[in-house]
Amino acid sequence: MPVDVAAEVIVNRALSADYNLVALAAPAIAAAAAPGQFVMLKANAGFDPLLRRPFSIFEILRDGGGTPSALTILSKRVGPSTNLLYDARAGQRIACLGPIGRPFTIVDAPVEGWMIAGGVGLAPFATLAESLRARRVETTLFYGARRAAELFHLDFFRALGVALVLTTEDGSAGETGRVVAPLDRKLAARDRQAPVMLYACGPEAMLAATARIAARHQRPCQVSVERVMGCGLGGCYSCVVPMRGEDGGRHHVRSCIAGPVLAADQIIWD
Amino acid sequence: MPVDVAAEVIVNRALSADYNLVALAAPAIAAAAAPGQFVMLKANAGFDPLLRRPFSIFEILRDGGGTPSALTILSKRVGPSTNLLYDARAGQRIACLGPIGRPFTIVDAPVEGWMIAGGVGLAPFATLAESLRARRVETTLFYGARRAAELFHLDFFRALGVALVLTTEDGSAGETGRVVAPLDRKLAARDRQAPVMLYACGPEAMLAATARIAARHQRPCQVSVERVMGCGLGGCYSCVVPMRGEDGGRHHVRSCIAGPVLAADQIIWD
Amino acid sequence: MDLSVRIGSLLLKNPLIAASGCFGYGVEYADVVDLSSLGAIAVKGLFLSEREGHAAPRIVETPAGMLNAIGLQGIGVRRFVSEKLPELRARNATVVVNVCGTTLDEYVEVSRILSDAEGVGAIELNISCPNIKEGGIQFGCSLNGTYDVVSAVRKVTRLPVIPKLTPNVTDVPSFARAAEEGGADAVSLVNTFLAMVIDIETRQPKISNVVGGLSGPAIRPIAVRMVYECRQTVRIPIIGMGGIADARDALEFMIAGATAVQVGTANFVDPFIWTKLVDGIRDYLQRHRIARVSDLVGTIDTHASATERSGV
Amino acid sequence: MDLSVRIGSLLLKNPLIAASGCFGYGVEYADVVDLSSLGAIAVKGLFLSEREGHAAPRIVETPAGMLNAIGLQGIGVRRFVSEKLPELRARNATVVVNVCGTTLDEYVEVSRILSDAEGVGAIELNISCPNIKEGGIQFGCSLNGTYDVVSAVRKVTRLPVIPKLTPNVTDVPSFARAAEEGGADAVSLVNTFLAMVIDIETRQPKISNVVGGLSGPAIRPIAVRMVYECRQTVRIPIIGMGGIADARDALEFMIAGATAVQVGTANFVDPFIWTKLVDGIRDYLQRHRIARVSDLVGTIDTHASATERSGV
Ligand SMILES: Cc1cc2nc3c(=O)[nH]c(=O)nc-3n(C[C@H](O)[C@H](O)[C@H](O)COP(=O)(O)OP(=O)(O)OC[C@H]3O[C@@H](n4cnc5c(N)ncnc54)[C@H](O)[C@@H]3O)c2cc1C
Ligand SMILES: Cc1cc2nc3c(=O)[nH]c(=O)nc-3n(C[C@H](O)[C@H](O)[C@H](O)COP(=O)(O)OP(=O)(O)OC[C@H]3O[C@@H](n4cnc5c(N)ncnc54)[C@H](O)[C@@H]3O)c2cc1C
Ligand SMILES: Cc1cc2nc3c(=O)[nH]c(=O)nc-3n(C[C@H](O)[C@H](O)[C@H](O)COP(=O)(O)O)c2cc1C
Ligand SMILES: Cc1cc2nc3c(=O)[nH]c(=O)nc-3n(C[C@H](O)[C@H](O)[C@H](O)COP(=O)(O)O)c2cc1C
Ligand code: FES
Ligand code: FES
Repeated sequence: MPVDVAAEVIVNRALSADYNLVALAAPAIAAAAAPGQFVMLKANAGFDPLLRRPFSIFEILRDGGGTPSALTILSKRVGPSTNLLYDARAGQRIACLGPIGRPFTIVDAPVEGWMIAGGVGLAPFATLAESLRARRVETTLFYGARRAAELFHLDFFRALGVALVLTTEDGSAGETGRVVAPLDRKLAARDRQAPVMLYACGPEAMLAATARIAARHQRPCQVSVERVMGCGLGGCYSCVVPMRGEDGGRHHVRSCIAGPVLAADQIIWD
Repeated sequence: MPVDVAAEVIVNRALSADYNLVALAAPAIAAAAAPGQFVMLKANAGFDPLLRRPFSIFEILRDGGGTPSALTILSKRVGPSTNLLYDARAGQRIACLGPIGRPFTIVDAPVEGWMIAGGVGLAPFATLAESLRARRVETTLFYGARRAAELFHLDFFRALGVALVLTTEDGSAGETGRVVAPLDRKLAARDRQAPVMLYACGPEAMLAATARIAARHQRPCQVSVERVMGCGLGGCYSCVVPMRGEDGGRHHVRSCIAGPVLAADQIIWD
Repeated sequence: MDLSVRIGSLLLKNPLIAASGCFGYGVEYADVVDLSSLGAIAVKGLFLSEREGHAAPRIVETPAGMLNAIGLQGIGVRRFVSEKLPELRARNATVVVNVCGTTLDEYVEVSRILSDAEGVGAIELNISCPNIKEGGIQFGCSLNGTYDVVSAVRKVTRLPVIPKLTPNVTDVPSFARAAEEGGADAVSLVNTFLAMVIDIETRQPKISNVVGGLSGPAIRPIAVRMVYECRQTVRIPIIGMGGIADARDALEFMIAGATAVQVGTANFVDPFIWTKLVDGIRDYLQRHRIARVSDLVGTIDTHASATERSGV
Repeated sequence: MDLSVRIGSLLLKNPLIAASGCFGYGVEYADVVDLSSLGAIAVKGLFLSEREGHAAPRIVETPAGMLNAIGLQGIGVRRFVSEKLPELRARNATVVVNVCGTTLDEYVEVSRILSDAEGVGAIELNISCPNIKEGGIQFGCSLNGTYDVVSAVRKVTRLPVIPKLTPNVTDVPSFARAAEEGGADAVSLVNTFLAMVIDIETRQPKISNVVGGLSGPAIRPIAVRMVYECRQTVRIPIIGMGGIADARDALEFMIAGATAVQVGTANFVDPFIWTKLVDGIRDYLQRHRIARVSDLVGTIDTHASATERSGV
């Protein structure tokens, strides 16, 4: 049951020329959120831009007593709304509707959790990693970015005990190239009997590649998809993903309510 | 020759719940401006709101050496653009196009200058008073507002040696009622031979009443009119005022380029 | 204060209707909105059978608006009746069903099925969707087509029949008249404006269907004009829409001549808009000492303007 | 890099034209813009004689747009020729004159006078102004009317004849075709959309003429669609406009099929827009390694979309 909060910006930190991390005082949403869920934000009054935009809940911040008090958003500038988020000032209010969407299904040990993140696709994995590690699940983060300076929050994951496999396109950190390459290798090297759940978030091409790799190695895979979303609540049918139904037919599924987390092997990647 | 400056807000001071005074770093415009001229401002990027808005140049600020460095705007909140001006922060940039328009014609002593201001219609009179006083013209400001708290900058005018005749609608300062009442009385009491130039700015009804009074007392009167202005440069024909032409006919005159200061007796007040 | 309005035999507790295609089947919003608090809910357009609609991307934002080409994805009228209507009924929602067809017979058949179902308040005939090639708009862009669909559906149902008109024609009032003559109880207007956005980097259209329908505040002044014109032309009630984003906008449509209004795009921006709209309308009526919201309908005063005009 | 484009016999140094009614007679802008740097200037609509137009208020802002009902105030063609044209000529401006009429004869007569004058580059026939009762739109809303005006003016002038089409019709391409058949050298589109805004407090229209024409970014997606449709229909050049606010928008119109573009409302917001537009177009052509801006015209790629569609 999503709520709409005129959330105060507690702090906004630029992480690079494109990325920023903004903390929003939205305790009700923070308390209810599960890993993989998202919020619909609008950082301006008026019509320019008009619609809200979807953002994964990156972290849940807690007060001294451990009660959720705020959430953070990891945002990458690509257009008007993310520009507004980048420039947001402390004290400003941002309309924040959430939590929304179907979260990740969390596994239990001895299943391992392997997270595959491309760029800003890191966003849903901070809370997922916390949940997995709270259950003592062995967790690995495959994380690819353009360059070393765009690999964020590594210490956070290290502190949780998450194994890191890093790649950059320019080779400035980790392996050079795409993040799916080491994923493929590690899956190939892994004992067939040792269970792994794959979680992926990132550009569509990366998700499709991950889905192919998962299928090849016969591993279950949950992907968090990104579609342009008009409403986030199932009202507009803008956010559909073509999926194979039980009847074998092609169906357009609303990723805001049936997702954003979907089973990779049911998506029709064309 | 107007220029467009992305003027930095130097300071923005709220004068009341509705009025604010914002200083803009626009030296080129400040240096060129004459009393009665205005600027077209846009305090936001993007389309909401879309168009610029006209504002009188209130004051010219000068640096230590006396060189014009900035101008101020006296703004009253009535809608989206004036709201943005009210909330403007120091450092922010506001698009400022100017100076624009036909200024007041300044008189010389022994002609007296009587300025009649209604509410935010005070705006063009700070610079006019300076110009008149610089020529040692005896100057009076008839200034009406809703209440005492909305009579601004009185000390400024007093320091210049401007005589003040104040009215408020609620009687909280000066005479109770409209500003045209004392104007009418003082004109009636004045020697026909002693020349006076009237300058008026304020709500349309006040301007029309002033024009009637001026005509009755056979005094010349310059009024600064307010029309919705699309462009400020004569391009759109939105800002017209019906005036009597030399042929006696009714003509629609663009108040942005033929005005905003117009001869009261040529305007058709209907 | 009386907020109720009447559309044919249907009494709405207030003039606010969720616009078709912008509120799913209503049930999606049951968590955030008390569905019975709305005047009515116009559910997503339904054909006889299921449709998957167009590929994504289906929407793109435009200045103060959005373009959509969903392609009328839907579960078909029968599944709607069996899977969605019971919950809507249980939640006391007043339901307007947006009926689509590729042929006249399909409109009639879908309407017939709905007439036999329990819990349908009215039929809105979508003869104006700009996003599908076959059917729909071909009726909505022809006066005879409009008349034919309306009168055919009229014959098979006692429910109020409300054709939804397209704005993509020269003379909307003539279509309102054709609808009235065909026996419509009301007309809805406007559907979206056919429009397109091109990505200049790829030189491809930004939505997969190439063209789509423009909605949102951008179109409001055009929609208000069309409601106003139709109000001068027909006697049946008009349900006005197009860019309503707050109570003032809703009131503007009513003053122009709309008996009720629909809100689509703004519901995406603020799904909690409904109570704000009701409160805003209440507040206005109170300030203006108007007892019934229906007293406001069509009360636009063009007299002062005309006088000024003649003065020139 | 070649920015020039050709409209009939008229060569423009770049595809950017100041839209009629949004740039006065050009001379008003001589202080802020080098008039010769524009592709052309379309001056405010001219009748045979002077007109005072409507009373104020004449404009009102709307979401991402504005409504205007100026009523074609103007000094008449003869005063234009004697008082304005010499300065425009002296400043090396390429001048397109927007010609109005209440009768066919008036269009012909105004065009004849302009053909005899020195310094007119083309005639844009305003058969689409939504803001005057008599004339204009009555031609622009009838295929025969469009054909008749164009062919009559065609007979009296060697100047390029460019009828300006209204968007307030069902099928703009058919009007483009009527214009082409009448002998037009190009068509301009779009003029403004008929629209209205009501002040809910007074219940009066916000502009004195009750209805007015909507322009600005709000209408851009509709205008782009119309240009695209007309490009599929006629062979003569199209001059596209409607809400262009930056170089990207201008390029979008060209990719949709416009050979040149006009900018109106955005010039109000930023009278210095012209160099920014030229620079933006140059930059784009460079990035995309396109040598001539005219190579971009109508290069929209709908293929990918169609493929996706057929996949559904
Ligand atoms: C469930 C979900 C979670 C997301 N989480 C994050 C996040 O944590 N951090 C983050 O930076 N971004 C996230 N995104 C993407 C984010 O929503 C878009 O970057 C944002 O909408 C862009 O808005 P804009 O106004 O800045 O740019 P726009 O001009 O709206 O868009 C710029 C470009 O991004 C594309 N785009 C717009 N909306 C989306 C969208 N919803 N999905 C994919 N592409 C889009 C457009 O087609 C365009 O090409 C998420 C998207 C979804 C669907
Ligand atoms: C030459 C000139 C000088 C001005 N100087 C000042 C000044 O120094 N300080 C100040 O506060 N205001 C001044 N104004 C008025 C100011 O331009 C308007 O208050 C402003 O445009 C309102 O913009 P908005 O977006 O806040 O409200 P909007 O929503 O645009 O307008 C709110 C209301 O004000 C009316 N309005 C809008 N524009 C104008 C206009 N140009 N003239 C008159 N009424 C208008 C509208 O019709 C509406 O009723 C001046 C106007 C002119 C023409
Ligand atoms: C995403 C979307 C889907 C729509 N689907 C339908 C539909 O199925 N049937 C219909 O009659 N109108 C449909 N419409 C049109 C709306 O009902 C409404 O007429 C239009 O959006 C204008 O109102 P608005 O500006 O408040 O959105 C749709 C509009 C949008 C934005
Ligand atoms: C204030 C104003 C006056 C206009 N006057 C005319 C005119 O005289 N003749 C004409 O053909 N079009 C006129 N137009 C229409 C514009 O030329 C143009 O077609 C329209 O505004 C769309 O372009 P834009 O969105 O860039 O403004 C006028 C538009 C505006 C805003
Ligand atoms: S975003 Fe509206 S249905 Fe998914
Ligand atoms: S404001 Fe445009 S002509 Fe005066």
